[in-house]
Amino acid sequence: MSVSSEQKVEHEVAGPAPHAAPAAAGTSWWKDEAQEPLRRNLGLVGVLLALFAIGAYIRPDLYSDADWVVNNIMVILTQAAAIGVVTVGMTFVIIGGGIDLSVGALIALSGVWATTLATQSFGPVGMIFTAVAVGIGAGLVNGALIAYGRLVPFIATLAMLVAARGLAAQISGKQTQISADQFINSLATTRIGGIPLLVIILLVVAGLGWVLLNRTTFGRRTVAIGGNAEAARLAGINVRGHTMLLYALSGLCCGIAAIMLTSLATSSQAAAAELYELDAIAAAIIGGTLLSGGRGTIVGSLFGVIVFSAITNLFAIANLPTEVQNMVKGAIIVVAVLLQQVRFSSITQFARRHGLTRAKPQT
Amino acid sequence: MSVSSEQKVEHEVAGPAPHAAPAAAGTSWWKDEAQEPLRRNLGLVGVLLALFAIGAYIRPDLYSDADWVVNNIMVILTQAAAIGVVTVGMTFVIIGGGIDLSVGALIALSGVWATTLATQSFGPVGMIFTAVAVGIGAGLVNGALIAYGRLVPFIATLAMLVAARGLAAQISGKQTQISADQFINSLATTRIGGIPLLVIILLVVAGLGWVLLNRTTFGRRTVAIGGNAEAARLAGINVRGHTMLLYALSGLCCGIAAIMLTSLATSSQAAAAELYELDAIAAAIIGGTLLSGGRGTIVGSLFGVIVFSAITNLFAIANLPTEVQNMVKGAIIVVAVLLQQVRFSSITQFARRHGLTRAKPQT
Amino acid sequence: TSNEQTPTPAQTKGADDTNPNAAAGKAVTIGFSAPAADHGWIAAITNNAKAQAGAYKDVTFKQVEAGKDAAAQRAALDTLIAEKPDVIVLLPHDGKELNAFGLKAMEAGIPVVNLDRAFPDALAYRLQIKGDNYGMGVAAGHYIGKALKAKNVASPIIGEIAGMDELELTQERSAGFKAALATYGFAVANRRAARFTADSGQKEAQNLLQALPKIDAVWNHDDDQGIGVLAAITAANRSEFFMVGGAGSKKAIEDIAADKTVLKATVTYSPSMASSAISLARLIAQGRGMSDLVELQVPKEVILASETITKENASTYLKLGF
Amino acid sequence: MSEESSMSEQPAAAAEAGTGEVVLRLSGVVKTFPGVRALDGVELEVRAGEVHCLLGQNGAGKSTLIKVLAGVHRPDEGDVQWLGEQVAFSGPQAAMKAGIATIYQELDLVDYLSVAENIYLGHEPRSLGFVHKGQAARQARELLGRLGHGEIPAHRLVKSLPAAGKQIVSMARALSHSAKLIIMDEPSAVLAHDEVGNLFRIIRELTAQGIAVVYISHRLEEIREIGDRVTVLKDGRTSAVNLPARTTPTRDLVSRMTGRSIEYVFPPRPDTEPGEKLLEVRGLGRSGEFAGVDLDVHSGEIVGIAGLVGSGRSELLETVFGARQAEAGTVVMDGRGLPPGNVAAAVRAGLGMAPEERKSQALLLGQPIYRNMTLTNFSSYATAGFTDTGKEQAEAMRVADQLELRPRDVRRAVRTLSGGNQQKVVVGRWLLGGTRLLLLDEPTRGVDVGARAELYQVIRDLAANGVGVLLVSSEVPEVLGLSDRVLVMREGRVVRTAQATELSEEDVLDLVMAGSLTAATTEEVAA
Ligand SMILES: Nc1ncnc2c1ncn2[C@@H]1O[C@H](COP(=O)(O)OP(=O)(O)OP(=O)(O)O)[C@@H](O)[C@H]1O
Ligand SMILES: Nc1ncnc2c1ncn2[C@@H]1O[C@H](COP(=O)(O)OP(=O)(O)OP(=O)(O)O)[C@@H](O)[C@H]1O
Ligand SMILES: [Mg+2]
Ligand SMILES: [Mg+2]
Repeated sequence: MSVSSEQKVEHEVAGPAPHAAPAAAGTSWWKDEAQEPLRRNLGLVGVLLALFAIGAYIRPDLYSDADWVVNNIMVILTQAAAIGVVTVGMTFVIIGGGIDLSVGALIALSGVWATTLATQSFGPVGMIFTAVAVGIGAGLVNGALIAYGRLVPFIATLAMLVAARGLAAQISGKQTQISADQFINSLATTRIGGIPLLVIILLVVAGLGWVLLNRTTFGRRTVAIGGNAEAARLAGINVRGHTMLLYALSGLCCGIAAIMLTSLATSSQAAAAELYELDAIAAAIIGGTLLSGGRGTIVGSLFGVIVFSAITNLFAIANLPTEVQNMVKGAIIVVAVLLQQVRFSSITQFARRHGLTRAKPQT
Repeated sequence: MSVSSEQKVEHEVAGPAPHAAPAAAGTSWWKDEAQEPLRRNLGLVGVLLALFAIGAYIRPDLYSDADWVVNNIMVILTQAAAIGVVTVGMTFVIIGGGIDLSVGALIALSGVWATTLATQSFGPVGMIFTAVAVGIGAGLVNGALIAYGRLVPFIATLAMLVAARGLAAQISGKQTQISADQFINSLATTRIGGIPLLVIILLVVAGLGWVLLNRTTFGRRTVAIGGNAEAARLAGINVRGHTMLLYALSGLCCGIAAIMLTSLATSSQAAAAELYELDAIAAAIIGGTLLSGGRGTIVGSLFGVIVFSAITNLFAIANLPTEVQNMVKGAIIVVAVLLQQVRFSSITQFARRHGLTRAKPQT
Repeated sequence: TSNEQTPTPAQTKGADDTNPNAAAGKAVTIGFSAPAADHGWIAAITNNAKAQAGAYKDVTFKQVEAGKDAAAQRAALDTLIAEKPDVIVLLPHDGKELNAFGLKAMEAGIPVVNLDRAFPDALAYRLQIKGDNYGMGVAAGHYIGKALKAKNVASPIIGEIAGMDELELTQERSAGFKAALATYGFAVANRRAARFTADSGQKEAQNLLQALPKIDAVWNHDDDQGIGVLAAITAANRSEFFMVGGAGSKKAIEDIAADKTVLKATVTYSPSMASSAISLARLIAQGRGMSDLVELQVPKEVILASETITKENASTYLKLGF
Repeated sequence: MSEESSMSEQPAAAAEAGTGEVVLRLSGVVKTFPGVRALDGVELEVRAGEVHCLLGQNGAGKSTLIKVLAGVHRPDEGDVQWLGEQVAFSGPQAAMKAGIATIYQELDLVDYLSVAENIYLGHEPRSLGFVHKGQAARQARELLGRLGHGEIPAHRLVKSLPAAGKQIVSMARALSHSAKLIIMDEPSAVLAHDEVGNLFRIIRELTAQGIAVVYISHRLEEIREIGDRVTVLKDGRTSAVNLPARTTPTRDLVSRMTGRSIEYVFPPRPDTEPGEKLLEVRGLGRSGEFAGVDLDVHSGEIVGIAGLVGSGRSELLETVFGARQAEAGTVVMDGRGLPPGNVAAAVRAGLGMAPEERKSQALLLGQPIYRNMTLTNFSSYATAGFTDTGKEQAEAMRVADQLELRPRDVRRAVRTLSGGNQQKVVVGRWLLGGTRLLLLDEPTRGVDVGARAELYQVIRDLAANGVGVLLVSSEVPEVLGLSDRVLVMREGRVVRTAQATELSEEDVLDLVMAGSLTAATTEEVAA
């Protein structure tokens, strides 16, 4: 956007060596942007701590019970699990310069397809395979429409959203389909070393996502395509093929999330995962992913998801009426983002401008 | 997006006079560029005609009745009225490089605020004033968060969406508030010269929007800021102030739409105008507005809205079940966008490539 | 469906001395959860529950908001369990999706009263009290069928404006409607699904009227969205048909009594069931039965009959309108 | 040698270094864009181990030609022979595989990838899809070291580099392919003097290894220094091939490029004294960028700022203009102080700035030329808020004529213009409004010889009409030749202020590079 924080950052991050000589100085040639993600994540950690503090203030009885606190953290993470997996895929798509509005619908479609009686008869492997295959397939359709059909991602995935919800309703006959599979249902209740399996799945997916983004050519090329598609093309990268893969990846994440949600709800329905697309996009952006592409981190997205999950949890604990919840949630989102913008340099700048440290920078 | 239609256009739009000398050739090029919106709109008109034809094929009994057809067109336009007004505002915001996810929520908030018993006691003027003032006020908050708080528009308006729905629920006590005002309620039933008043309002708003965008300095600034905010800033344009105004404008449109919806439904509620944001954005994009800003037309947005409205209408006439509706709708969106990309030049190119007209261009 | 927020007194039952069940018992805590209300009926459910609990001195009422979907409600309920209520009254987003919660709470020894949206698993609840969605469709179908037969309409054109199509209750209502009409040899000519909101009702009704230039009867599932439906009908100047509503809002009952619109009847699906659920939950927690019944405990299932409100009986039902 | 026919079919026999065998031969290459025939039968012959220069006016088709070579565009007609075989590259990857590497005119880097990642984008050292980060960094460091910039850390984000640093990364990327032909499209445009020397050192190294280089530049003196043979393009056609780079008279080159003869000279300075003081800057500073800058600009005066890349000149200009917030000091225009960090106020006060990076800072690429030109003052043609595009176009047309913009049609999208013509649009913008003080940051970057002369004349005419000009340029002769007074900056400080006539190029370079600090600085500024 016009007045996005992006542009500003450039002007305000102060360089480490103010007056170093250019010749010797390579050092004064650049300004340090590497800490930017770190700063954002610290901001989000601050938000999480603040939420915790508020909870402890409202309900000292609960928060003084260590078991309860640990369990509550697990509840927060469990609730972040499915949307977190989707957000990992979404982060890739957005970094690659696109957007995927269809994730909620794809979860519903994958979930419904995986819980038809016919599919269930193939057992858990069949169900998981179906969910993942449906997700990838629909993702590939998205990718093909965008890369080869030249549709704007917003429109292509919006069309997919509508169509996939329709198809899911058609398949399920608009009924909630119960999962009779004990293995699938037990995923949500299993804990390994005290940590819910779903949380472990989230961490594994996020870990793989991190490796994929930061350590492989696929990830680095994703950044290149989102940051400068023309440069990527000139560097010989197959931009279209890569774009297909990005949406397929997002679809894969939806398939995984569908299984997780099915397990949690021991059922699936066409209306499931409503508005997950907005939540996932918001989590990614709050985590520092640039909506216009070319920049983003998996860790940030993860924090974004957890912040949203913690907010919901706090609301339940504070037992706010929904309407108040919504008003407060809007405010928290704004504050969370503003908090990330506070940085050391601006504090020092403020101090300097008000003469508090004037003597120093002139040295 | 990386593989958006944008970049392609550059390479593929063929000028009518391929061999004109570079000096003389400018003309054909810009003409072609200028025809781009026209071509898109023609594509949308094609879609409308196709929808009409399908309707006539399915229900010849209805479509053979001229009165019914005229009335049906009025119904389609009436249903496009409120969302159309919102889309005009949205088009400005998007052209200016932003996005407004809060429009549906602002309609609900404005509508609910305007129909409290207290407001209704001030009569229609009080109600209209309230709706518009609430819309503008909330829009200004959006604008301030984005322009001065440096929030990404997606996040700022998402926060507003959540908060405004909450506030609307709070105000209405989650009840459907009935409008007892005869004047307001009669807006929806009034026709002037056979044309529903709401449609006239839409046309007036769109007309004003067109003038504002194409003929005034405000419109020019909007296009400049969306095209390159930094360049606009360095050219001395007050980017922040203008951004505020853009969101206020969108809020104003929401206020107007709120009155229109209240009049149609003779009531208001916090859940009203569900997902209008997606519809408005989709309509604008289908109408040729660039999601990244800097380009767009009011006429295109209007066509976009009407296409969506006509689709819904056709579904009712064909009596499709909801799930089939959704699947078909997804497909129609894709086809509509693909249709816009078909252009004369590519047909001729195709012909040329296959030797059908090879002789000619060599002259 | 009005600008007032308090439930009508008739939707709660005060501690009236003549009723032995009303006598104070041991103090109990009732946990309550219903989906976020964005619509009159759900709002009335919550308000009624609250008001009914307030009528008992021996009841502590703990409400948790259930947020926007089943997942959010599950989260809210988890925190509720931590508070160890004596009984939980719960209107789930989706009965099947929250079945697992019901089992968990019952296993933890907390009786669960399912309000309106059934758990598939009988072990997941102690008491199920609900309206009859299928029966509601049946009632509407019979009213329309009888009325049309009485008018001797041979092959009537019947429209249906459903609620949110992705909800199972909508499917049940439509199924009942279809089945009842079939007994008269009638069928639905066009069915539109709205979103339980007035503006969506208006839009779908407008399209329905467009698709059916001549109609004999319409069933609209929900009186709240019916406000918009009626607005569309009035705006189109259509009056050749009659309409049946659903749920039984005050506005609808008033309109029926006034008989100035096409709305001639509505089939109830009363939010008063929330009040009853609280009363019965109290008895369950206190280990008491219903004084009018022989059994020493509250039964396992109560299904409200869907009643048909017409001009004739509107005055008696007006006090139950929400 | 081949000074006879400009359209000579027969390629000249070996020029000075033309001893290597022919690696690349183009004949009759045609490339049309909608409405424009960018290449209209181009001939080119490049030999191993030579530096083959491409000359031509802005829009002559140089960049288009090299994009054809790089596999970005497919030629509509004509033959491309590479290493003796006829080729048709299916894409950039194919050209790279064949051994052709390219440094494009517009920087083609990815901001949020590191230096090493940018260098190896598309051909990362990898196994099983995993990037060998360490190896990439090591190789990148080697390449950068070879380029004389080992101090650029390979792990930095490219976003944090200034333009010159990015150019070096682009060069490293081209070197990272073991190419037989390296194409450089105006590589020196964003480089300062010493950097260009460095670049030439690299080029000589390359050619010594038998690698052929195609070199594009608008600076004839560079062609003289590094080039072996020259091919001249004019309006998409080859107007001369294989001229000897060192010996062909300038007049000859220019006339083959432009069809007329232009002397590459600066307009004479007028005898009149500058008028009243317009701009007064005192003690201006921003931490880490520059500090304690005092300067004055009078009406009718051209003040030039010389300095190395990174000496803080752009930042100074942007701060004066209010595009950056001053942390210390004042900017006074016409005796009235300008609020810091407020561009709109500066523009109202009569300031205008042509920024350094045209694409990101100045242009609305998708919009017509005239709208880009009137961006600062379209409201002055408006009545009651209603724009008058007719008048805007007429005015823009006038300026387009003045600047020899090509094509002249001001309704074309700026995106379709060649790089140099885009630059003219940026400068042209400020010729329209009532600008009284013009800040120019590298105004002739990428502008061809002919237009450069025009531009100098335009700037001088502006001054003659009472406009004050503050000019930043990395080309020392330009600063000295065009300005009345010169400020030399080093490490964010003004180290010398003097009349242009008092300084020689060597003086300036000396000041800029070494540390011969003149004590007289501050007094002279005050004068
Ligand atoms: N993608 C394009 N679409 C349309 N026209 C183009 C495109 N690219 C280049 N042109 C046109 O082709 C002609 C040649 O442009 P080119 O960029 O090759 O010039 P150049 O010689 O590199 O100029 P400069 O020195 O200014 O960089 C110009 O008239 C330009 O407007
Ligand atoms: N993109 C950038 N990121 C970080 N720091 C920068 C950047 N550009 C410039 N700087 C810093 O600002 C100071 C001035 O640099 P700049 O290159 O703008 O000066 P200049 O004299 O205008 O040189 P140029 O010839 O490149 O315009 C330097 O100390 C440099 O460290
Ligand atoms: Mg060029
Ligand atoms: Mg500079």
